[in-house]
Amino acid sequence: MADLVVEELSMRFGGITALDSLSMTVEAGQICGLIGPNGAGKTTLFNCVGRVYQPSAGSVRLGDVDLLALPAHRIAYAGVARTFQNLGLFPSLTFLENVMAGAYSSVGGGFLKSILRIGIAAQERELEARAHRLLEMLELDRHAFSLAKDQPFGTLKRLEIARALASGPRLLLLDEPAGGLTDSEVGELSELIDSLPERFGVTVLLVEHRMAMVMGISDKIVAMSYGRKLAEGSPEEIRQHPEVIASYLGGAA
Amino acid sequence: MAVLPRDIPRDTHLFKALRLAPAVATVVVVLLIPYVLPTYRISQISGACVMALAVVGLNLLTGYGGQISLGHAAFFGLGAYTTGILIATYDVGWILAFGASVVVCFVVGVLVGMPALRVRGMYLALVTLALGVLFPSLVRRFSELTGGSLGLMGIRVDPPDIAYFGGPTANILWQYWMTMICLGLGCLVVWNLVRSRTGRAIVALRDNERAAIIMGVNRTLVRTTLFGVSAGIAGLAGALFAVQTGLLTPESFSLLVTIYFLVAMVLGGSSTYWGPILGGFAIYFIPIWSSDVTGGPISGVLFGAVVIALVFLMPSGLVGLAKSAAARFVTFSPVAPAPAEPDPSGEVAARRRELAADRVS
Amino acid sequence: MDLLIARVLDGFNNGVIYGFLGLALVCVYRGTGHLNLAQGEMAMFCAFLAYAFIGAGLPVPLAILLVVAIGFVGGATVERFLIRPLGHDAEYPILLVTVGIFLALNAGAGVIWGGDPLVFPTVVPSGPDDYIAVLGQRLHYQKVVIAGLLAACLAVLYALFRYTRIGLAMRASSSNPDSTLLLGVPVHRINSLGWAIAAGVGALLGPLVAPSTTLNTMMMLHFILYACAAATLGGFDSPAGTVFAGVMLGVVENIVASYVGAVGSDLKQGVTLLILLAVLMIRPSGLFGSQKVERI
Amino acid sequence: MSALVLEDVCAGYGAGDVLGDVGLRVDPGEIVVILGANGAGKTTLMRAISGTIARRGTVRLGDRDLVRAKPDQIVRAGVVQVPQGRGTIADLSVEDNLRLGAYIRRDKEVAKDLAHWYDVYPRLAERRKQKAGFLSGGEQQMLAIARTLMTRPRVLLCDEPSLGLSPRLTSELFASLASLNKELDLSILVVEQNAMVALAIASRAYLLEAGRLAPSRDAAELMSDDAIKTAYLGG
Amino acid sequence: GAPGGSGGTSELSDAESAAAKNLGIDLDDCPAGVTDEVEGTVKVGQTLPLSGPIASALSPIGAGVQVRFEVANESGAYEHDFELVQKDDQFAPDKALVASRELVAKDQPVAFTSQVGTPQVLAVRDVMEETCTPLIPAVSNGVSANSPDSHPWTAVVTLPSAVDVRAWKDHVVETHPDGAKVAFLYSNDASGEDYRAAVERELEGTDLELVATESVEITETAAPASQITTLRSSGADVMFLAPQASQCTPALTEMASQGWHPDIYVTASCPTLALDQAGQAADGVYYNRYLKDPLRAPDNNDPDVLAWLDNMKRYEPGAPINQTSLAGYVDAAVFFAAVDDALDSELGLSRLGLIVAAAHVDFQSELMPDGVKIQLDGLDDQVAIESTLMAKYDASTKILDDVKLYDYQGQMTGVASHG
Ligand SMILES: Nc1ncnc2c1ncn2[C@@H]1O[C@H](COP(=O)(O)OP(=O)(O)OP(=O)(O)O)[C@@H](O)[C@H]1O
Ligand SMILES: Nc1ncnc2c1ncn2[C@@H]1O[C@H](COP(=O)(O)OP(=O)(O)OP(=O)(O)O)[C@@H](O)[C@H]1O
Ligand SMILES: [Mg+2]
Ligand SMILES: [Mg+2]
Repeated sequence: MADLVVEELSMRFGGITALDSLSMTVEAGQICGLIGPNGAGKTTLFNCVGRVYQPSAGSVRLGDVDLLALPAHRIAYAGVARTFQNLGLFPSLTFLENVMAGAYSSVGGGFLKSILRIGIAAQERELEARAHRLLEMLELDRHAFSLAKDQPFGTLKRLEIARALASGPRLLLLDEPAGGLTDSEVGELSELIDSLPERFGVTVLLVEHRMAMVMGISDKIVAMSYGRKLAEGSPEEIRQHPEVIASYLGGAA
Repeated sequence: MAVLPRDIPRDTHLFKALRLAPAVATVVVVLLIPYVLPTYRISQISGACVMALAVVGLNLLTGYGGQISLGHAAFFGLGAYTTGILIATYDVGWILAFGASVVVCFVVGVLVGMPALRVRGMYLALVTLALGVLFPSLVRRFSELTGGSLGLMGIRVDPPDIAYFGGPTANILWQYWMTMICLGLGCLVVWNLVRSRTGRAIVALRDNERAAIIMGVNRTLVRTTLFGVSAGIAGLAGALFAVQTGLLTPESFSLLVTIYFLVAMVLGGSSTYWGPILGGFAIYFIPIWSSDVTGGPISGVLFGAVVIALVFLMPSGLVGLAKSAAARFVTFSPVAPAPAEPDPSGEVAARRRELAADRVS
Repeated sequence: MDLLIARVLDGFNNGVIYGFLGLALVCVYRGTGHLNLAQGEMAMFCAFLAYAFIGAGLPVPLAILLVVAIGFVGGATVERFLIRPLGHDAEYPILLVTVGIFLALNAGAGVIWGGDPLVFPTVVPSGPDDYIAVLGQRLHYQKVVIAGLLAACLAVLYALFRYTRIGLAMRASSSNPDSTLLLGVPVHRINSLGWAIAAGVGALLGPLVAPSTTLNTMMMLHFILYACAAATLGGFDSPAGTVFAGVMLGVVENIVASYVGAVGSDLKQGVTLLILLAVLMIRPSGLFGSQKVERI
Repeated sequence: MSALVLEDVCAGYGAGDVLGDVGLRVDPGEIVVILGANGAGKTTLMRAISGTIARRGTVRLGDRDLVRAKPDQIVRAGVVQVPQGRGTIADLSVEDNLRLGAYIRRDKEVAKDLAHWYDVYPRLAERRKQKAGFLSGGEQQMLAIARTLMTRPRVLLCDEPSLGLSPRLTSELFASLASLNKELDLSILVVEQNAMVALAIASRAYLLEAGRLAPSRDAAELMSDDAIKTAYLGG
Repeated sequence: GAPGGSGGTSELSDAESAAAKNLGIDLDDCPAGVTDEVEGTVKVGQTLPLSGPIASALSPIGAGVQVRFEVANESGAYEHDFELVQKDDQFAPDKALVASRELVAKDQPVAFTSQVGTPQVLAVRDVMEETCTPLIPAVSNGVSANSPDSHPWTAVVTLPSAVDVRAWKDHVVETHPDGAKVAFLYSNDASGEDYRAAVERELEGTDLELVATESVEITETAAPASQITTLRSSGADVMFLAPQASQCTPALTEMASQGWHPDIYVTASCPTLALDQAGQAADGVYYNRYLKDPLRAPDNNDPDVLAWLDNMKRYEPGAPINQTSLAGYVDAAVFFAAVDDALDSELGLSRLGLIVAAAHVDFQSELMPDGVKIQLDGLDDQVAIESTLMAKYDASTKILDDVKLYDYQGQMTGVASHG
């Protein structure tokens, strides 16, 4: 069953066409790798799905929810969570609080409830415990009370993953999660991401330039170039695809 | 011999006790003040607390929310005039009048918060500044209601008829308690808010608006409500001011007052719990102290110099200073989380879906 | 008709001052992204200094030149010792320091020169008959001089920002000081320069307006508000935009206040507020300002 | 041409040192790699050299002691860093970013260099009028590298230059670093997670662990060291 | 241990009860000791702006008051020592209130003196009532602060705006027998409001027509060009000017530079210095004097002014010599007039004695022009200064030439007071 369905999605910025009638689907519980040369439009796709940008045309559906019909702050409630290519953390919150903030959409309580503190304590305790577990899972527990700044890039990227998972998402968009990690650390992270669909029941859309990771864990890969879909298929097929090799992999693969 | 700094794990009773200590100490001091201090000190403390309360409100918006407001004197004034008019002209009871101040300021705050959705940083500061500058002129313009330049007089709240408020200092004591209750309430509102889901949303919006929205934060709602709550608290402070002074003139709500609020917030330590209170006291007592010391216009120079010096000595405010001093004696280490239970995330996802069903569709 | 022209002219004269001081704010903002609330008081203090020099026998233009130089050095000094040590990101502390400078200069001038307003001489003859007749109205020489100097300052600053590498470096260091430093740009010196120019512009303005406001410690309080408004409207980093906005504010508020009975002089500032609000709602970063780039 | 030498350098961010007694040498015309785990202090080391954090010890370029020099003086001395995570100047156009790279230069060849870098990264040429902040991650990385090279450094410090670049561009980048190194005798100190590509063009490498730098080893030898392979090269 | 209710009622003499009753004071509401004669040092409190933007302009008042106290102490005329305790009020009512409370609690002053500023007077006068401490004098030219009926412990002494304006009107009526068009510029604050009310009241029923009214915001520092343009275009031939002190010169010069020369009447709140500064633009303006002017002839050769100057130099060498410091001196002199009268009365130098004396003060300061006097008579005559000397400014000589003494003795109660 297709979980994420992107159809004919186009996005233009002035004269630049970042997405050009892109269509793709991701099955529930799959890990889909998204690759393509720099500026191909991968992050733009994330931004359209995440409602940061209003696409010029096309549709994006998650299950039977039309994501483009929702305002940006409703996306999380529909089950979308993401990480950012160049970090989108809350630097004056601690690691723990960042993860708890990530769970914003999974609990209730507005101004009044917060001010009066009705039924908050238990909820907060539970949230905190959950956040601790996520930090532990990403080996960030010793940073729980540090501020989410002044830390190495790789550490912060992992924190983003923990934060994204905190809302219990249905679709997880990971934008270059392996930035700042050594090859062996990439291996560990790959294993972790690989386990996510099973442990959390999420569908993962993964943008990454580290081929070891993408090829290793993707159930399928979509290759893009200039906002269009270049190829789609299993890692093996993509690795052999001549256009992908020419425009993206170069001699490296 | 204990080695400094001493480490205290976060799950111990000692840690919890230390966390509570300032609050407990404050309660004790508040209770003791009427018995140990001369009356004029009590009324000074009430005055400083009014300042502190307004700064608590400003800190919520500017410290935690990151939206700089140079117009808080206007909310302060609006609250003061609402209470003043209700009490002096319409003879309304103080609780009702205070409530009205909060509500009026909340509503106006929400309205003023609307531009804040589009306009940011320096630009927002200037919009609010304009409001602050305009407020005294508006008071003068609506002089039938407000008494205009000549002032609004006769704002009096008599203490309840109980033995405690029997002596000649009844009024001052009564004002003291009124102030303490309001300040306590104001702090409680802010503290509860900040420690909650909404509080994290407020700070998240400040730190990274885009990311916060993606986490599900409704920017419009949070920003405008935040403006409203902050204005409401400033309005409550204004209401107290009206009762304490007994007289309102538009000059009392000039731009200088906003600047004092801002100075107090930063001096105390912005986006901290205790900062606004310490800062409010500092900004109230420094001019008194500096004019006592120098007894002349030079005290203004001294005041300016003290402000600059304090910024340099305590870049993160009084609270920051206290924290780093304390860090030389104790540190708090994280504790291992409770042993991992079966992964609840499936459950979380299910609940989120419930919420989504409520809210999305 | 005559009255209308007179009112436009009144507004214009004020607007020139708003734009002038706004220009100084822009110089600081452009390189550092900070708002110098003490800008007006620095100008006021320089005017007092000029007064002292004139009292000591210096000719007026020379005294003004001297305080411009002093302002220039003073601005750089303030940046060096009171702003720079706080670090670049210390937005609130820096705002506070400018407040401190504001308070200290305001009170300090009062202590040194007393509270009575003083008479400040004009650079050009300024008797009731020293004016150019413009459309039947009197445009006094001093006002012409102020407007002329404003135009000159604007031209110089525009050229500096637009065509020199210093201008580029200024924009870069307000956008991302760390990266700019890594390219060998002495960011601190660039910031100092911004402060210095700003204070110099202010020091020029102070002695020019002092004859009409009389020289007193409060003389700039009112203008700084309008200068902020002008800079905001103009987009905060645009010198020409700021001057344009300043003049426009001056004229529009005066016309509205004079012809709309419900507004009157007491709510004149309200007009400014409304214009500010209206413009910002449509263009959140002013008429000529560029939106901060944010991408994720 | 002279060598960049670090001796007993300690550096950190106020509370305690992150780097302890680091000694390092980059000879003229040499490419040296630094390997280390996430959080080992690689970025800190780069910052210590470029002077953007407090440091102690000896930092020398030839005979010139740079330890007390300001960051902009260090750039003028020829040691220039590409910051990690882009660090483009978002509000300036692509072209202005590049021009700013030539801020310290007085020569007449700026336009020529500009054309050269547009040639190397055509993507940037297409976007030259665009605000740099709107570029994609990889495009910003290209811009950061090109901009830094616009300063015409003598010693180039690269902090994970391949971050966010496509595999093809990554290999091209290293190829071009190698040729710059050859043609201009440019010394390069590079921190790189993509260790294989980096080691392939380097002569020596240092391992950084928890702020301590081990003595350097031959690049080729490292590539075949099994322990190293498992730790840094992903087995 | 604050003092309880009076309880000393039994000891009240008839004279005391009667005097209090005349002023509407209920001694039963007062703390004990209100009728006790003071022994030893007499502490007197004052709050005034020592910091804030107004401080440098108004703090000379404090110096003047201080000097008058020194003079009294040196004179040897009193058995008592008089001690002045000053406290900053930042020119804000709330601060004045708290400062006066602090003074009351710490120093227990017998009286307060020379409180400037209408809002500040309004704020502190309740403290005076609560503690039965006389405030002699309160300096406020507005109507609202002068209400001895409800606030008997506060004695207001200054030239009320109502008197200022009435003299203007009378003079215009005399010089324009066929009527005139009047334009009016005032500051948008308490003082300006008082002037506005007075102008509207005084012009009613005369041949004078108020053709245009404009206000200046007190924060405004630019010359009020647009206001003057409007006023000028009204075709008025008389101009009443009552802006805040800092706008006096700019308003005058602006009128001149627009080439508009009506008959100009300038508020007594403008310092005469402003006229000098306006120079030619102030030539021929009318100005009401109720104090001598240390800055110009002939007063600057007046022996009394010279004596005052000596005292200033002796006791407060750094203090500015101007109308403000002179006013402070005269304010304090009013206090000492009350002291003298109290000592002579059967009530003696007690709080009650002081306020009773102040409420019936009849005093002519040597620093006031001849014919201007300070007179109060309990609730019957509530306005202290009801006479003023109109003068005309000559820019070439910088002299204020006397025009006429206007004396409204006994006519202003209810007009310039709230009674
Ligand atoms: N807000 C914007 N304004 C203008 N152009 C934009 C904007 N966002 C993206 N672009 C352009 O759209 C193109 C696609 O960018 P995008 O960030 O999606 O690329 P990407 O595939 O994520 O590349 P990378 O791998 O380098 O991150 C780029 O050329 C970029 O310059
Ligand atoms: N700005 C800072 N302030 C304080 N501490 C910092 C700061 N930046 C880094 N650190 C600390 O310095 C240590 C080393 O960090 P550094 O960024 O140098 O690591 P790195 O090796 O570059 O990691 P990565 O490969 O992830 O970029 C970390 O433990 C971090 O906590
Ligand atoms: Mg991308
Ligand atoms: Mg790093």
